[in-house]
Amino acid sequence: MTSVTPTVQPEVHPVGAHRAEVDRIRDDFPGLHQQVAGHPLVYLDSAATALKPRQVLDAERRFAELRTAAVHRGAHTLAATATEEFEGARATVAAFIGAAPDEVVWTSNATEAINLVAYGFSNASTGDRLDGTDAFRLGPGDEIVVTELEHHANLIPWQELARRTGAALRHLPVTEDGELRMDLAPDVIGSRTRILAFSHISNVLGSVAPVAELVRQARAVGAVTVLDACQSVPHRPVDVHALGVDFAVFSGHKMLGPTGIGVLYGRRELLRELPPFLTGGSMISTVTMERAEYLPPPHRFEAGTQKVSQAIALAAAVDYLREVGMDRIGQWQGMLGQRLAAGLVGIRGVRLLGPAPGTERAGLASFEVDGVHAHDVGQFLDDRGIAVRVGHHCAQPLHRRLGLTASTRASTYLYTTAEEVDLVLESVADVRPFFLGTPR
Amino acid sequence: MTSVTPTVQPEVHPVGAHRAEVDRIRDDFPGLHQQVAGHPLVYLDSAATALKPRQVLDAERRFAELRTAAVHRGAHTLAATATEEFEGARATVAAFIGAAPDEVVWTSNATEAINLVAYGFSNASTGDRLDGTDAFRLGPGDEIVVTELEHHANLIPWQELARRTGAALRHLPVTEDGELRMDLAPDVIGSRTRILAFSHISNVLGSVAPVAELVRQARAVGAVTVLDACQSVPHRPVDVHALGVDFAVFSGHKMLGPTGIGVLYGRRELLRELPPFLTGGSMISTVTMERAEYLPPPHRFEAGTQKVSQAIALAAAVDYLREVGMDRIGQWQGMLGQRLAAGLVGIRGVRLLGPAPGTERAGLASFEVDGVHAHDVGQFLDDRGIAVRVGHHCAQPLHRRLGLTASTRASTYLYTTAEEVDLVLESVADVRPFFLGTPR
Amino acid sequence: MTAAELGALYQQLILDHARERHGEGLQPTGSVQSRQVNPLCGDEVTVQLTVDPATGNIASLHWEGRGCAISTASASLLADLVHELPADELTTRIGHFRDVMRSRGTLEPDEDLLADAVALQGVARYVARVKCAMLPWVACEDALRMLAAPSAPEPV
Amino acid sequence: MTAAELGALYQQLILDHARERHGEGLQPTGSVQSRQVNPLCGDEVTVQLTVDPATGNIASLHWEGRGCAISTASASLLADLVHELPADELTTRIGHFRDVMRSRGTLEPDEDLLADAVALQGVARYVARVKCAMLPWVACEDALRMLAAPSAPEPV
Ligand SMILES: Cc1ncc(COP(=O)(O)O)c(C=O)c1O
Ligand SMILES: Cc1ncc(COP(=O)(O)O)c(C=O)c1O
Ligand code: FES
Ligand code: FES
Repeated sequence: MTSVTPTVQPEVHPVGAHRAEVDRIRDDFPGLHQQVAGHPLVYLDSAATALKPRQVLDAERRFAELRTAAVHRGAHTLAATATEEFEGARATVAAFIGAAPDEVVWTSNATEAINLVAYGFSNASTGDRLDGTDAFRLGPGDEIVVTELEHHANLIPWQELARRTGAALRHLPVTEDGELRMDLAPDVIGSRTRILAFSHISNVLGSVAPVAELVRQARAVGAVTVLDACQSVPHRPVDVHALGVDFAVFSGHKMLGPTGIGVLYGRRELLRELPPFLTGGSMISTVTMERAEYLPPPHRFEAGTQKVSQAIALAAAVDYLREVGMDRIGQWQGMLGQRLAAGLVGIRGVRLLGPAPGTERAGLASFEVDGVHAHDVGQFLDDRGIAVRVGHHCAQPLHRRLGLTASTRASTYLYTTAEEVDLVLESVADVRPFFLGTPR
Repeated sequence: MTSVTPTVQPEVHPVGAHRAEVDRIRDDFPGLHQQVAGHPLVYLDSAATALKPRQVLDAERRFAELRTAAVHRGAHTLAATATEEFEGARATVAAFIGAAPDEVVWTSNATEAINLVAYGFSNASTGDRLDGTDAFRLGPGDEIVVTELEHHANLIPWQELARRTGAALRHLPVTEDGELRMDLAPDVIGSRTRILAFSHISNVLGSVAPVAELVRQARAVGAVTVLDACQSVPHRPVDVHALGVDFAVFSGHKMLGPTGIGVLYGRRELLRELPPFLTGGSMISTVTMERAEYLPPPHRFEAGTQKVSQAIALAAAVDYLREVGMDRIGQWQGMLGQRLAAGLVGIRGVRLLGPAPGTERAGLASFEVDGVHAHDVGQFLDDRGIAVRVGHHCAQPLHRRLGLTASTRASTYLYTTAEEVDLVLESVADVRPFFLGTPR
Repeated sequence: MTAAELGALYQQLILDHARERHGEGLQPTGSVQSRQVNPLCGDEVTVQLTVDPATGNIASLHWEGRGCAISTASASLLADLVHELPADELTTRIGHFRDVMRSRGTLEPDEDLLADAVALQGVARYVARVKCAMLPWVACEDALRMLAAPSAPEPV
Repeated sequence: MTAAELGALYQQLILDHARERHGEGLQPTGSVQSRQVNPLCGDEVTVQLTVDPATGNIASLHWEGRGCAISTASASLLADLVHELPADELTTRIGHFRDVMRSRGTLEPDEDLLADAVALQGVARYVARVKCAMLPWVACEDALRMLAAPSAPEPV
């Protein structure tokens, strides 16, 4: 595989030293030890959703078996225990991102968390709600700013908020290579900007946003910042207070946790002012037929029976990640990302998207194979047991900007080995020969 | 225990015949076989949340272990299999309630399902959305009608919808005994009524609404009906098409399924017209920076990574319930409800809420113990291993109407035995002697 | 919780105070009052303090409310405790009571400070009921704060 | 899927048609055309039919689009199939192709009806790719419907 030898050498990144630890980690993931198409599974789709370790599955099951009880609603022993464990899970997840427990709201995924903030703004802006919500009142003349590389989850809720309130949606463009046009930021972010929503790490490019600089510019104009941390919180240490963002969102299923749970972080002062989104039981203090009074955060935002066993399982996932160490996970994945990028640029007819090898990137890489549709690339790799993601990865505008409708993405996690990365590189090198009959 | 002997006799309801089957069922529920306060757990809080059988926990775990993959997003084998199982789960749940698969939308609980409908209405009524949504456009002069016995989940979202759109919220009152004032229905439901939202079965009283009559009146004035089926779908056969309602909601965790999943049923013609609620990935066809085009139902309403393993587990719960048979479950619980009601009215100083013994009621009963606060009643029962629910059960207006701030509720499920019912009756009879020193 | 423990929670003294309530009923002449709601159950209590004009000490505590045996007994026991205490001293004692309640049963109450209210110590092991016992004490603390200078109540 | 199966999906004939596409490029003179989008991937194809004025049969099929090897090969194979077929006959054959595609591999295609397009039979076992193969056929079916009387397209 001469054409795909990674330019990043084992000497520089000590593969061997980590290997024993990664093997130990892999033992914890039953999903890794299955066969696909007669091959051992090579799971390179962790940016879509991560595999789950035994420890998380055990915690979830133990809770679901024995602790079944509505939290915050029962006086009996089971309910009291469930409530304590549920709030304990909140504290665990809050500590993981450097937040206070009452700054953490459970949602069903990151998408819902962004919608919660967007609807909070529109609920402050429509109808007769009046008290304490000036910070969130939007109308014509106001502007919401996103970037051109956003996941649909961090774009469409803002389009809809703009539609509902009459505010305008603007965006910070990217170059045709996918780089944020930070030079244009001062033009786009201005005195009319009320919200600046952006991804910490692009799920397509693996590039990292200049959070400090964007937060600085948003603060300078008094805009609220919303960080899509879906691809950062699972993969590297993130401290929301240190970053200085107002809101941040991420999903449990991308960080070893179960589906059905996500997190909204909100800075305490802002969360206190944000009107409720979903309404119903357990988020109220007093209810008459005419009106309801709402609890303080976080409970104001958690209507109805909560994702209890999912919250417990997510806390177990966080415990697992902390035990391994987010610093190490971040380093390890940075190395895998470099290995991917370096390998891909060495393959004939392959276009690497996002940062060039050697430039900071997360543990993932997307690419185009000239003359072969991404779905065919994915099918070809699947035949070798390699699971990658193909399509627009919920980022159609970015793909359009890159001149593509679809790409192929390989993404890693703490259980990914360098050998697996090499295997996908090797296989990608075989794609054009197979479909186009070109030489390797 | 002379004072609490149920007036419903074993001859009438063949306790013995069912007992062997219930024992077999109980073996499937690990949660039943635990000790609380040194006593075997007597779980009489199933109306809040149900215990889960092995079969459901196994299905969820198997899926989470091996099938981890984002559905509707991946081309690889794991993703294709996950997608098939996920849509299979939808078909299973749809068939369970007599609906078509594309009439079933996953939500995180029943509360969110009601919010989805309410926000659908307001999204059709605010901003510049114009196409095809006349059916959902609300404004001043329009009326939303609920009943006075609703759970907060079926009240506050409508209050907020009224606030956002300028529509008025009205309600069908109940008598001081909690009976729906059907005599007033023709006054309350009229030509201005656009939405009629009501519970199938009251979670406090166990009474059953005259669905056919309410649907008839709503249809006569062209109002959309929303059925809160949280306490019916888990406990008796429900066919949404036969009932003729436009929307219906229920929660997985009350029917042997996991937390974190709920269901919205919507009549196909209406669901097609309803604007989206949560927006983001997987619910769109085409996205530009300016606007998005949305998929048809049900996917239009399922933004972001879905509650996949929860949907699989809920389908397993439905399989379990079907295997036992919803008819039998309904009969069995009706009998337990009667036994509870009859027993409670026989206890000195206890006021039974809702239908008198002999009148139709679900398998639950709420009551007041004269002179003893509900939380003290609950604590007393907990000391004997009996888990009941105390408080307003998310129905403050109903409690206010009944002259109470709180009550105690015992609720049963397919795993509840007549002996457990007798045990709670026995213990309730001891409450006033303990707290007030009164004779039994 | 075994039956023995139920007795530890609902000591006879608590059951007695829940039935025979001391200080129940507000006075037309009180100095300050504070109403507090228990968010867990919606129950509430209004506590009224009367200052002895001669000594500046707390002359009496009256209350009115709705709640469980724990919260009513707690109000009644508190009413017995306050008589002729200086405001500062009462504040200190409330602080001690809070510490005991939050200790999950690890902190022994000081009978010199709490008198009969030590009977409430069993509550500390029932996290869900701690707010019941605290409710009147929080209202009292808030009223004391008003005596010093009117300000916002602290959360229960 | 083993390597052997990958070959069953991407038969050499399919790879050839994906590269050397028959009928690609729309004509200025076509009789009717229909554009269809694959909702799973966003790819699309526009199919154009030309009617032979003498016989009333389908003279030719041209297409233009964007898609994977399966969908482009499928369009190319379909272009080879239509020549001088009566519209009814073509509709029947499309129906048979759909049945094969939906059969999950249980229905053998009839080579008399589908000619070289039988090479697509391997797709039937890949549920996620069935829409790829169907896409041009659905567009063709829709165009045929327009020939009869203009109406709304059926979903893929
Ligand atoms: C009648 C009724 N409606 C709505 C709900 C709300 O359900 P959930 O909390 O699962 O959203 C419940 C249960 O709590 C209920 O009993
Ligand atoms: C950057 C980014 N934002 C948002 C999301 C949406 O997350 P979810 O689908 O869990 O809501 C994802 C993942 O799909 C993502 O990668
Ligand atoms: S239960 Fe309300 S104060 Fe104790
Ligand atoms: S992947 Fe788009 S048509 Fe095949």
